[in-house]
Amino acid sequence: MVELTIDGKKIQTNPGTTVLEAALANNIDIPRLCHHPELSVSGGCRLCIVNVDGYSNPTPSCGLTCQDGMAIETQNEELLKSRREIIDLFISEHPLDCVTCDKSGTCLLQKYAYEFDITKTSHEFEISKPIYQDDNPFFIRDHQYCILCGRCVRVCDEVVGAKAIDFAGRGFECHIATPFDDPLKDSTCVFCGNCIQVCPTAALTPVSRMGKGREWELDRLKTICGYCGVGCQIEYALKDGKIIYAQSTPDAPVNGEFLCTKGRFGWDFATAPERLTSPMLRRDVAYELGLTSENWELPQKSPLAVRKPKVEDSHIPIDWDTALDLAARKLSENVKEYGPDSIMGLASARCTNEENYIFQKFFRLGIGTNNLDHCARL
Amino acid sequence: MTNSIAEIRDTDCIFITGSNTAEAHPVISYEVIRAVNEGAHLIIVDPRKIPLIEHATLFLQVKPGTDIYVFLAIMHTIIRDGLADEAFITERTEGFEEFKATLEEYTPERASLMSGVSVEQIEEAARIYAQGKRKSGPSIYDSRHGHSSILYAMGITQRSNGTDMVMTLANLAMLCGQVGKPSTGVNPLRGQSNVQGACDTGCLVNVYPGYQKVGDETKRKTIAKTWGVDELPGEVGLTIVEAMHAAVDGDVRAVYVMGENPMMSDPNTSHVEKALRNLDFLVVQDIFPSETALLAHLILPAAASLEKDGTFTNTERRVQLIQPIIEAPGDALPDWQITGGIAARYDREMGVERDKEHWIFPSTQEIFQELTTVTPIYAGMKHERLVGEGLQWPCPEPDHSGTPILHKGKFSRGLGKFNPVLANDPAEQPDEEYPLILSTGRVLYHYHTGTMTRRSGPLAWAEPRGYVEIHPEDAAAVDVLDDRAVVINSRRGSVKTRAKITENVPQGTIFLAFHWREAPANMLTQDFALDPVAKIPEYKVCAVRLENPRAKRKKPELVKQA
Amino acid sequence: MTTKKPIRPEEEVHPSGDERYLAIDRTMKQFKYERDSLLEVLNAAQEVFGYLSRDLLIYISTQLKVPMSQVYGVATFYHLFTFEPQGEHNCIICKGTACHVKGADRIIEALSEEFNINAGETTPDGLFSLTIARCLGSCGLAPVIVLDGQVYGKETPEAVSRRAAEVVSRSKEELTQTMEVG
Amino acid sequence: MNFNNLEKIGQKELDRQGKYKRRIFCCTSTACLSAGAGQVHTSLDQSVEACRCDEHEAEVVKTGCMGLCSSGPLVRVEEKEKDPILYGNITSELAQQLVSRHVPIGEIDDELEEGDQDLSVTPHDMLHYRASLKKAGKKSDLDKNIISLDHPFFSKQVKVVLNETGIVNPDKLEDYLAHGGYQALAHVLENMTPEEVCDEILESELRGRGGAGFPTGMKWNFVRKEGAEDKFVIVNGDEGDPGAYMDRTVMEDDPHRVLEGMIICAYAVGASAGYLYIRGEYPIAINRIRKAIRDARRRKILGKSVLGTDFMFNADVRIGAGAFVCGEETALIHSVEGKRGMPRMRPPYPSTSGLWEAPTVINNVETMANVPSIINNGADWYASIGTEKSKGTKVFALAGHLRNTGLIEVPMGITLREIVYEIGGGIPENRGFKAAQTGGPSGGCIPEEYLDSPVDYESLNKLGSIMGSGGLVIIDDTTKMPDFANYFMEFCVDESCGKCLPCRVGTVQIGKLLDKLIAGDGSQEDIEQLENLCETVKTTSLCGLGQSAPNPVLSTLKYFRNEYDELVQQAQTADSGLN
Repeated sequence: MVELTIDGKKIQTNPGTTVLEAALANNIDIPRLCHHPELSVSGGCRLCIVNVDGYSNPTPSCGLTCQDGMAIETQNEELLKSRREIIDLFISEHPLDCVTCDKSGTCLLQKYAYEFDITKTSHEFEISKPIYQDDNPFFIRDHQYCILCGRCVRVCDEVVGAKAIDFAGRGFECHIATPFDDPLKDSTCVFCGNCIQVCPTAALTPVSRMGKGREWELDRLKTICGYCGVGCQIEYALKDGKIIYAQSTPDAPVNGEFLCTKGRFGWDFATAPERLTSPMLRRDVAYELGLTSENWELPQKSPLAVRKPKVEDSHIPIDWDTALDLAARKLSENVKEYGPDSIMGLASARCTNEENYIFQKFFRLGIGTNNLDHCARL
Repeated sequence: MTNSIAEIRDTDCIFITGSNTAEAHPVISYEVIRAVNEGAHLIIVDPRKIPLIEHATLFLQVKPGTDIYVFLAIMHTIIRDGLADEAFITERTEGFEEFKATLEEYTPERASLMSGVSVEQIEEAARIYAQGKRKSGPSIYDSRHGHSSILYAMGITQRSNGTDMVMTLANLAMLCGQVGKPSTGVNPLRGQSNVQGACDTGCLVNVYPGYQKVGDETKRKTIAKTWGVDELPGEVGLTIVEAMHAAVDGDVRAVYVMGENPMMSDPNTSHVEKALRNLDFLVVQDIFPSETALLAHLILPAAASLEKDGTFTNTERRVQLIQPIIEAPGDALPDWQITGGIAARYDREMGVERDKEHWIFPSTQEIFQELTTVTPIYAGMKHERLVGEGLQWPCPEPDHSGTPILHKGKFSRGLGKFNPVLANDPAEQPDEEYPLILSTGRVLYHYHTGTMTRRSGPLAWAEPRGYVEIHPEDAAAVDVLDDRAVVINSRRGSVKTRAKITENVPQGTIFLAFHWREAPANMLTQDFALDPVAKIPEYKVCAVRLENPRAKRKKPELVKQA
Repeated sequence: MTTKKPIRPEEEVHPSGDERYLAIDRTMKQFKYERDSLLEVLNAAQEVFGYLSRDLLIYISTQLKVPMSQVYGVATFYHLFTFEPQGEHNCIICKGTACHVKGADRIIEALSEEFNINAGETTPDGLFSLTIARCLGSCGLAPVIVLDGQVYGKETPEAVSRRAAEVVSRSKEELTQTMEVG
Repeated sequence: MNFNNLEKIGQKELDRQGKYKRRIFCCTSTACLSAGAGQVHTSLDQSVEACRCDEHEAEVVKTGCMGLCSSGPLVRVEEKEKDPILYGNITSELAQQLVSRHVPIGEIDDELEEGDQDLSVTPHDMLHYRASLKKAGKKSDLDKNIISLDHPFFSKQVKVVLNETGIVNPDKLEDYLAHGGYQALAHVLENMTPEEVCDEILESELRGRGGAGFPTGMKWNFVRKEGAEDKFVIVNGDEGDPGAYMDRTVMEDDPHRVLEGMIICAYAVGASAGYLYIRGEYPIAINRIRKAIRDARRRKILGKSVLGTDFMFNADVRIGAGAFVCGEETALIHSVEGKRGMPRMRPPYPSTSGLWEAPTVINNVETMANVPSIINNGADWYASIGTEKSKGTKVFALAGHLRNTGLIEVPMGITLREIVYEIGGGIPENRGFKAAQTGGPSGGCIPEEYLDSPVDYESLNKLGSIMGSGGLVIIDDTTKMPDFANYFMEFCVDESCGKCLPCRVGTVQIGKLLDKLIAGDGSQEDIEQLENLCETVKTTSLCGLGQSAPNPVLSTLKYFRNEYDELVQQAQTADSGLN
């Protein structure tokens, strides 16, 4: 255990903890932009500077390891003035068009500008990197909002391992770039969107979200991803019952702040026009049952060989009662004639435990067979 | 998984085999990458140059189907060099001597010959894994004997000897005492959101919920009693591949499919189609008119997971709550309501008198309640307890906090048993007529049979069409050009797709994902040799031949001349 | 008796057939293809090719197994690397403190005017590049310029313009002559 | 210990040199080369050859910098039992005159035959040469090229680091050995423990010559005490300050001295490998250091067994590619690792986690070059030079509006006035002194009233400047200080790495304010904002570059505020005039 004082408060913490972590754990908030708890330390934004007894200059708390007897001051006139000046410099190259910005409400720079009561820069406004890249349907990159905190570069390198982007150029011309500033698709980018997740400003924005609603108008609901078996928790932001974008939240038990491309961007299938919206009966069965007057025969050609098969061509919509009755009747007829083992049930690795439970119970208790499987092996 | 995903980050040595983690389980690969960045060793055994090898310290590129020799040789080396965890073997396991004897013949030299991996690499892998060595930085565990974890997936199991493969990895972990502790274990990465849960709830031919064997009369009787009957079927049923054979033979006559697409996911598609067409009644319950649904007599519209509540169990046995985010379209209903409705009506048809509550539940909460009464590993759970972080089974009591690590201190069966395994070669070997090996699997942007992901705008943009990965030499042999059409033939059928010429696959092997309905990989795969225990088809190895469609007309002449 | 000559394995030439790649290969070999030799390899490449082309950077990235993004990031960080071919003639103006106080800016202005380009640019005909150096370390001779490798000290704007115009016009003449002959 | 062999080699070389009646040293450092020293050297060589006198009458020697760069090319003639004579502004023509003045012409005209193998010129040329030599001897006007060595430019200097520059041939290890080279290393390996070496350096109170002035011995001790398996030594030769070329000169003219210091350092801290990071703009330095490393390897001064002991050390060159920020040690480490030269937060300091996260000593070239002399003469000797807190000497690149410019080495504590008016010979063209700029873009301008301040770390800091790596530019009263400050700010804008905000954006905004003031659009508020902004950038920047970037502005604001005020007044007058 290491003991130090932060703002006069005696604090005990584990060795190796940074001053910022120790302060946050003790409800002492320190402004910060480039720091992210899941990523390595950068120390570039200079906002989290604190005074340390015995140090001549203020030091960023994000990279400062707690040491026994350290005395830290996180708030004073000088520090506030410096932080204010830093935010002032940040917005000297960052448009303050918060009124139309999608990120407004969750933008960290906006938050600090508000907290320091800065309405406009006292410097000459000049955008250092007026680059706008909308080369893919996942997210756009609007560099004029980029504050070069480098979180995206670090997440891409340290967590995702794709290393698709890095800092390019230097000084005022420094910007985040793919090789040769090419479209993302030509880089090693895997479109996981974790860079959007960690981006504190509107520099990275999901395409699906653009112009679709203000942050405070959105409903937020969490569920578990329906794709692979990792079981990531995803938070969906909705407006008027429609998903606007997906992200994860630090409290997600398995995935923390990170997701993959399918989880983050692959939710739009749910509203695809091909979704089944009513029970459908094959036309030949419907004819047999007198539900349609046209006779029809199942084509010999495999459905796989048809380029864009339409279910309406082979099936007609019916109501639920008819459908469920028919299913029950057909299954019972078979059981009566050929016994329960003439029936096979395929449960689903994509349905819930409750659904699979009911399904297997139906087969075992209702029908009386163990011909019951799902694609665990496939 | 015997251990939890969060533990991967602290692992000293990660051993991945048969898993393209970065594409099939990206979020787990993040943990692996973070461990490697902290100084962990990463050993990968795979026929393909998967993306994760960029981060690996050792990449053992095996010829398809020969990895078993490498695993056995690794264990041979471990015993030979005295790296085995003797104390663990004595205290916690049985059957070691017998097992040890079988390893005698599997020398690294033999494995090298079979697999094409160098002896040095095999021995190096053995040393690193056994001792849980690190590349750099301190271990949070024992600095002399670090913790090693095995991650694997379908590359190991979708084989005619899949069970052997899994047992081999279990033997390896026990041999080194790398099990029952944090950041160790044998960890299968499961492919679908609730594949673990579907197994847990008993949707398998041989077990009732909670892995209670169908042949275990006591347990079966207990369940029967809970369900209000005297007896339940006690014979092992037919697995899906077996059922398809039975359907062709006319023994299986009706199939009820809930949210599956065997027309794309099952081996030997032509045979599957024949089976499905032969049925008296096929009912498919799904969210999209899948290829299987198009053959069905009746299609029932289901709600997607985004539209309903309930629980999913993930690969680390964590049971988590899901909740509806959006409304289901049209008349679509959650599957539990549809199945319940059919079941209730079925009882009526059969003249069975039963309480309606057997099938018609007011909410998923009540279903879960009942589920826990017959599933001992879930016994202590309730929806309310799952809010937030969920619980990892076994969770037998209402105040039990779940089990992040299995086999801690004691194996579930008591002593861990070493199961001697002999190397078996894949059932279908390449020959003159079909000289190449086809391996199937997944790509990053798509999921399973593609019904969902191929209807997602961004994902379809990123990977719009199917392709087969071919080694440049193999492509040159039949004059196939990059990004041009190629036909793949096997004894079961043929598929036309686009060639992607890459050295990511070894010479002699081609790779085709099974997401593409226009190029269905399972047209080619074989369904005659299943794993004798798990009945898994051998998706990872089948013999194929490439053909250049442009040369089709000329080819016979050339052959004659030759 | 004939003595057997040791057979030296043929060095593999880059697919483009450009033998200059061999020089880069040699540098990489010298550093055992270590990733951290990136800067050295880029220096060597710049020396051999005069500038870093896209293909060249991709080649170095694959050979050294350094992510392309990082290669690009490093190459754009250091001022000595250029991504465009340099002009046939190159004039480097020292802008060190000593040269600055002795009027280097006026020389730059004069040349910019003469050739209608900014510092760091090359004329459209590819004949002349104007480069700025931070300090050539010949402060005793300030202001200093380097024209085609030749150092000139204690220079005046007029003299430099004249000298530069001379070499460029000579090249232009040669060019027209060859065109006439051709 | 096979140092005895080396001593023998040195002695042999000394004997060889002793045979010559006179030796003609031609400076071939960058400054003289740019003034035409290349041709001068060829001319000297050919002329001596053309004399056809006895072999031991004269030897032409290529050397490094002789200091007075403004009078280059420089040639020094050393004749036995005579005072050396230094000539300045030599041309190839004057070189002929010089040779005919000092070297007797042999009487062997007739023997010149076709195909004489020993000659590097054709007999025809040779005859031509001899003829012109004889003619030249008659009308020698060389006297005006003689530079008095009693000149304060030389007499005020104290040579430690530059002890052999201009004397030894930098390409010849033998010459360095003849001048006592590698004796310090031998002594250290034979008689001292690593701890003793560190203590010796600590006692000498040598401080880092890269600018910050951290005690070198302390730095070494930090690394020595680290228990790591791998440790590294980096010599920083990335001299980025415009107007500074001390390190280049030392590397070019006495590469073995740098190498010797580096090896001693490696022994003292327990490092087994090291890198010399040299600016890409210094091709001659790179080549000479590379040659020095090759020669040292051949003589087993580097390698698995240094001088036959079981101490192992290898050195290699890394070339920078034009980034001033790489002078910062963590940025330098990144650059050596082949990455973008962006600094990182400290701690951890390189002494605990440096190159490839191993403990690393980073010292600048001049610091390392001091080490052999300290070992040879003892810490007490070194500590006797200089002031209380700043010991030893400092090399400066003296430039700007002065009569004599060039490379000088002066004891710490010398006053600026002595440097400007005695060594530098005062301001030419009857102009007045305005300021002395030290420390380049990180330093500040010192006005006339402080000319009598001693030059050492503390007093320069007190004046708002820094010692820096040794650029010393004198400006006369024609220079406008806001312009001058702006020049440095432009430099910093260009060289900012872009990692931390204050430096990336702050320097740009400082530049904008300066532009505005200089253009006559400024107000008093702008000056205040300028001051504020400078303070912010100074206190909040990540690395030394940003922290010191405002110094030129702050120091000019402090001492030449009136010039800024004038700009504002002019602006106001212009405004009212318009209205």
